[in-house]
Amino acid sequence: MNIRKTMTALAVSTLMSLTAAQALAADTIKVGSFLAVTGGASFLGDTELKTLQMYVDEVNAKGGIDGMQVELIHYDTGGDSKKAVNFAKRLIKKDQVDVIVGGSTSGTSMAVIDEVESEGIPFISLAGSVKIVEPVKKWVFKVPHTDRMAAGKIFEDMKKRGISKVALISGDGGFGKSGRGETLALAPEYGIEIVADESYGAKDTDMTAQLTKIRDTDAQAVLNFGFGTGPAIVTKNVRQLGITIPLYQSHGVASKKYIELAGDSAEGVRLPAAALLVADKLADADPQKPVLVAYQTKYEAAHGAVSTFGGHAFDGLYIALEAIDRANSTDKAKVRDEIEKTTNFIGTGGIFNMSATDHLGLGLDAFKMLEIKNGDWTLVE
Amino acid sequence: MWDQILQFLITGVTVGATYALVALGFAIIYNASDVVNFAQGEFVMIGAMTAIALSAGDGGLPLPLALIGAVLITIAVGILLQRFAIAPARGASVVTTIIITIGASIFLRGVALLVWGKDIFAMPHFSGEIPLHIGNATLLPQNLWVMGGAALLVMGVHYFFNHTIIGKAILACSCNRTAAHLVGINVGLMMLVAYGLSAFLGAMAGILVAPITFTSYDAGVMLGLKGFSAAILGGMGNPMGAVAGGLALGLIESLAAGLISSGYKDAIGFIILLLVLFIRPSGMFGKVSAERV
Amino acid sequence: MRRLAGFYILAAGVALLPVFFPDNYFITVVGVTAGIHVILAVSLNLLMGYAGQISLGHAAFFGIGAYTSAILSARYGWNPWLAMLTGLLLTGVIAYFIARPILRLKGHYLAMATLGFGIIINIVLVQNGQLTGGPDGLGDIPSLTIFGWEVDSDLHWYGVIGVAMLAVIWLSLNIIDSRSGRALRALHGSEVAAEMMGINTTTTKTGVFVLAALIASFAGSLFSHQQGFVSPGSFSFFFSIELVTMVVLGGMASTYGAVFGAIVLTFLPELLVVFEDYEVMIFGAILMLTMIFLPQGIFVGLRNLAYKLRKKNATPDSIAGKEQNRGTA
Amino acid sequence: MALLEVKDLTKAFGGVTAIADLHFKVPENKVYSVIGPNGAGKTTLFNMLSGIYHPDEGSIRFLDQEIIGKEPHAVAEMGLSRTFQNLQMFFNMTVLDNVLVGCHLRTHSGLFSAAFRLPSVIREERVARQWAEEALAFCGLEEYSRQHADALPYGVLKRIEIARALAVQPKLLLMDEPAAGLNDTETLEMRSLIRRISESGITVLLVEHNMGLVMQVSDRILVLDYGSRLAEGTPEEIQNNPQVIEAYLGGEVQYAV
Repeated sequence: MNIRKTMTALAVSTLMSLTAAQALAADTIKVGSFLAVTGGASFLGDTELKTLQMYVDEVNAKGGIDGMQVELIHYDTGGDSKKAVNFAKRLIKKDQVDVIVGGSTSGTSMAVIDEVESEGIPFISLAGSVKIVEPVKKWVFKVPHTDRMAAGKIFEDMKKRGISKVALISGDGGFGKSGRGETLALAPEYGIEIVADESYGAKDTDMTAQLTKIRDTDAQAVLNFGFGTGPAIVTKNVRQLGITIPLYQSHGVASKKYIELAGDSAEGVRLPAAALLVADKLADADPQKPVLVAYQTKYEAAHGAVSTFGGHAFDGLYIALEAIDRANSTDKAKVRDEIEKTTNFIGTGGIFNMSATDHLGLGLDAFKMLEIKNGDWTLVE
Repeated sequence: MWDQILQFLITGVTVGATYALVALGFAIIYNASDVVNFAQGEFVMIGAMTAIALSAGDGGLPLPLALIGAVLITIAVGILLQRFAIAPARGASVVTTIIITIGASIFLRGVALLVWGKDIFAMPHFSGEIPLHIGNATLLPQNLWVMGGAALLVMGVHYFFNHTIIGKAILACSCNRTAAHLVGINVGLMMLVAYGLSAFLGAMAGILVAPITFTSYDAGVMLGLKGFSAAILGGMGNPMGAVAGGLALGLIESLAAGLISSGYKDAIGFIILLLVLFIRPSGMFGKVSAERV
Repeated sequence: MRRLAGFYILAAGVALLPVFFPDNYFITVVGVTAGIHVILAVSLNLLMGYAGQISLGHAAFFGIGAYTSAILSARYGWNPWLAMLTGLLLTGVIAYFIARPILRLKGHYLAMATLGFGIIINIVLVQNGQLTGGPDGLGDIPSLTIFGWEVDSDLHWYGVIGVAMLAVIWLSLNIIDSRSGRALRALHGSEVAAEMMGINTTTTKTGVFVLAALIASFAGSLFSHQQGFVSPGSFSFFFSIELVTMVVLGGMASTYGAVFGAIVLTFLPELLVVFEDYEVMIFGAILMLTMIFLPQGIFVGLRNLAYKLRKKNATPDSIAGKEQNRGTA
Repeated sequence: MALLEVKDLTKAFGGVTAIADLHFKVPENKVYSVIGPNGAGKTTLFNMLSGIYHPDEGSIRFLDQEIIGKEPHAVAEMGLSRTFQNLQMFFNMTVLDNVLVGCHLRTHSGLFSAAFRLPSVIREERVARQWAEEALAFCGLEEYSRQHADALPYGVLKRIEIARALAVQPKLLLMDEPAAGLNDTETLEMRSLIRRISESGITVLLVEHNMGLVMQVSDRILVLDYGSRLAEGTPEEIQNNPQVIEAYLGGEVQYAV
């Protein structure tokens, strides 16, 4: 191999990208995105990216927004917040995007807040943590339900079933840790006592040790906050250990993959999730149904089973594009104002009503409580 | 209490058996070529992923055939790794070979990403999922597969190195390459055998645990790290030490998670590893090498 | 003058680039990251390249510096400089206490021990959420102020990091070409012989370990204030390995090699993003092939090649100052 | 008074006795040689004298101070330097830098002043360089000064090790087989070098297999056999000692002097 030649080529391409930085301008709408397409959170970023690409193509095929084509510029953070900051800067400075829709994980979203606030560019985050929009930041919005909402929804359901003692087990990634924090904080409000608080690593292969401890408490239910392989292994281990009390998962497992991995052990597991997972089971009168079915049909035709995460990308993209449409310009301040005025936007995650004090705009009702029965999602009444 | 501890032990031995197989792979390659192969975890991943890929779908092979195919493919990867990445860099310094094997592991992960995507895959249990009970503790038939499989493989490797000509020839290469060459051992071939054997162990580990742990393109990273830790804990270059190190690490993690703190179980594992090294700088069963001056 | 010729060329480059590209992403954003990586790689090279003590846990010290600065300035409103100083102090103490037991180990055992240390620190960062913000990280870290001048734009940061980086390179070059630097290299060449020359190898190893840790901690504090946000992922063992890769890819036991390796490995992923799904595979392949064909590292390998092609009696001194770096055995 | 005095020295490695109850005195300003068949414990003895190994029993007094328990660098500080049977070169450095390391104890600038390259450091560097060049010149190595150690022939490396040890300005120099692997011309050069070292006032303790060389340069000789003292005396006495002749299977020491 000729290393020198390769190095020359690299040097040339660097120079080219240095000079070709400021080209293109006003005749396209540039949507920037940084997603965890690889790494531990890739099941978020991957489906988000596919959704963004699919719908940007669709918008363009239909003639764009106000006659302008939409261009998607995206980078893979691998879930690394340091990369996220640099890619956010790259999107803002080099690519000069009009709006950013991205940030698969809470960590990467939180990391760029400083940058988007000081640069003044609308940013719609696709991550869960409530801290992203609380306290409200001028330029920062988010579309997924928060982990606090998930905990609240779960506690509501537990109370209905007369459960007051809960064993908590969570992954030690951002999602699990943040969910754990919200759960612990929220439990007293619902009169629920957390009798065990265990955790596991993202790549752990066996949680029976933690669950054995939980088995020997007087918990009436097990709650697991986490995503990836962890929750599926927890589910299997729970059954293996003969734990019969109800198992609750978080919205982190809201994809068919979870049922596939956990198999029979997933029977009876409950979790809060967006209506997307049960689109076909909704009442026909439900205003969300057409949106959900359309998204599901389109996504599944191209990429296989939907997850709610891709839905968030759909919501974020359309909230941004509709705001640009309403603003009749890509002026960042105007677009920001229009995003904040989003009302009655029917998305996959729920019906959004944003305001100056609420940059999420979803209520607890946006979550449905689901139970897994016969290998499929069912709505809990 | 004792039921709990029994359960922790079962968990620890299962996890430890996996670590042990990975660590054994580390030890074999280290013995044969003085290289710490940081791509060892990737063998585990490739074994499991190819097994699943070969058996998947309607046109898939029956499981036993798929497993054999997966093992053969992984062995081929191991041999290719030796031939095209390790052999050309003979005589390079320790850190250079570390970076080469890290590069190889990233490369293999990259290829796996292209071939199989980012999805997580499950593999059917070999003998169902009905738990067996020992008192209040439970274990799955697959746990037995892992423990039994690992035990057989370890014994096989022991026999191979102590009672077969090829095994002894590999040991000879590790003691003194030049001398081995002089007595007519085909050193190059022995290296290939060692890497092939190491890949075989990795693949077997991957296949045995995949039904319990699932797998994905990046599943090898953590297993590689834990396997390396186990090999060091036991004493680099001592195959049976590696096995002991693996079991010890698995048990430490499981007991730490159960009795102390699940959040800090990995930290506790590493702290114990450090303490062992502070007391015995060559691991539990490593040879203390005296420097000749 | 000739001793530092390479340094002056580098300094001129660092100073001139923003004149031509004042607001270019690759200069003022990636350049700043590269600068921080250079500081880290140069410090690791002192320990690993020169003194021959491999460390797979260098990111831990980077993290201790970054988090001390972040926690004290963001949570407790300390002056960033005071926070940085505290970070240095804390790093120094920790490094000093682990140096002795850890540096008794050799080769792969040392690699494992440092790796383990790095992972333990990372777990502590992840698990102590109430202090560190946990895996989601910690934000709202104030920027630095230098005599009333607030460092608040990318270009400003480019200047600050650029100066810090050059200072660290200068220190490293000075150290290597001194009594202490020779002691480090002697230690690498033969520990017994170094001892017989009167070098206390234990304190020398401890010294360079602490020094490298302090520089990493300094880089961490800068990073923390520059990013305004820290999360444990930036200080994981993957980053430690990346740092080792920088040093080795550039060429061990060469300050310029470390600089070169850090810059290449910072820009490479930025350029490889266009390959999307192929990025991981290509990166791995580049790493492997480079080390197979240039086992001494790109910078050192090519320099030695150039040196060989020239007259036999020319010394490497005439190509890159007074650096010593052949034989990385 | 003896410069070095060894008493009742014993060292065993896992049951095998390498040195047993050894005693001898090295007088100042002489060349004192230790000979014995392979495995007689010569290198083990050197390693104990220089603080690398710690003996099981006995005492080693150098300049009337106990060496045992001291680290090698502390022993070096007392004025003892050595060369090695298996070369211990700093192959990652130039020849000059190798010898400059030898000046470590004669210079004092620390990490901090070096990092900022204070004027004192520059001054000290200049002096140290001069010392190193003197040591190189003494061993006839001026021409190699700027070359890298890893590219030089064995004979030259042997002499560089000596130059490096001399740069320490030792009172006692331990030389472990300086002529091993050298050709005849190089051996002759080595002989004259050892003589010049001795003449310059440095006491030499020599381990060597080349009996011709030993007999020519030594003032006194100690013969070791299986770690024990077999004989001690002047070269003439040793050559005529029947026990020594026996141990060497007769005749082997019958070199013409």
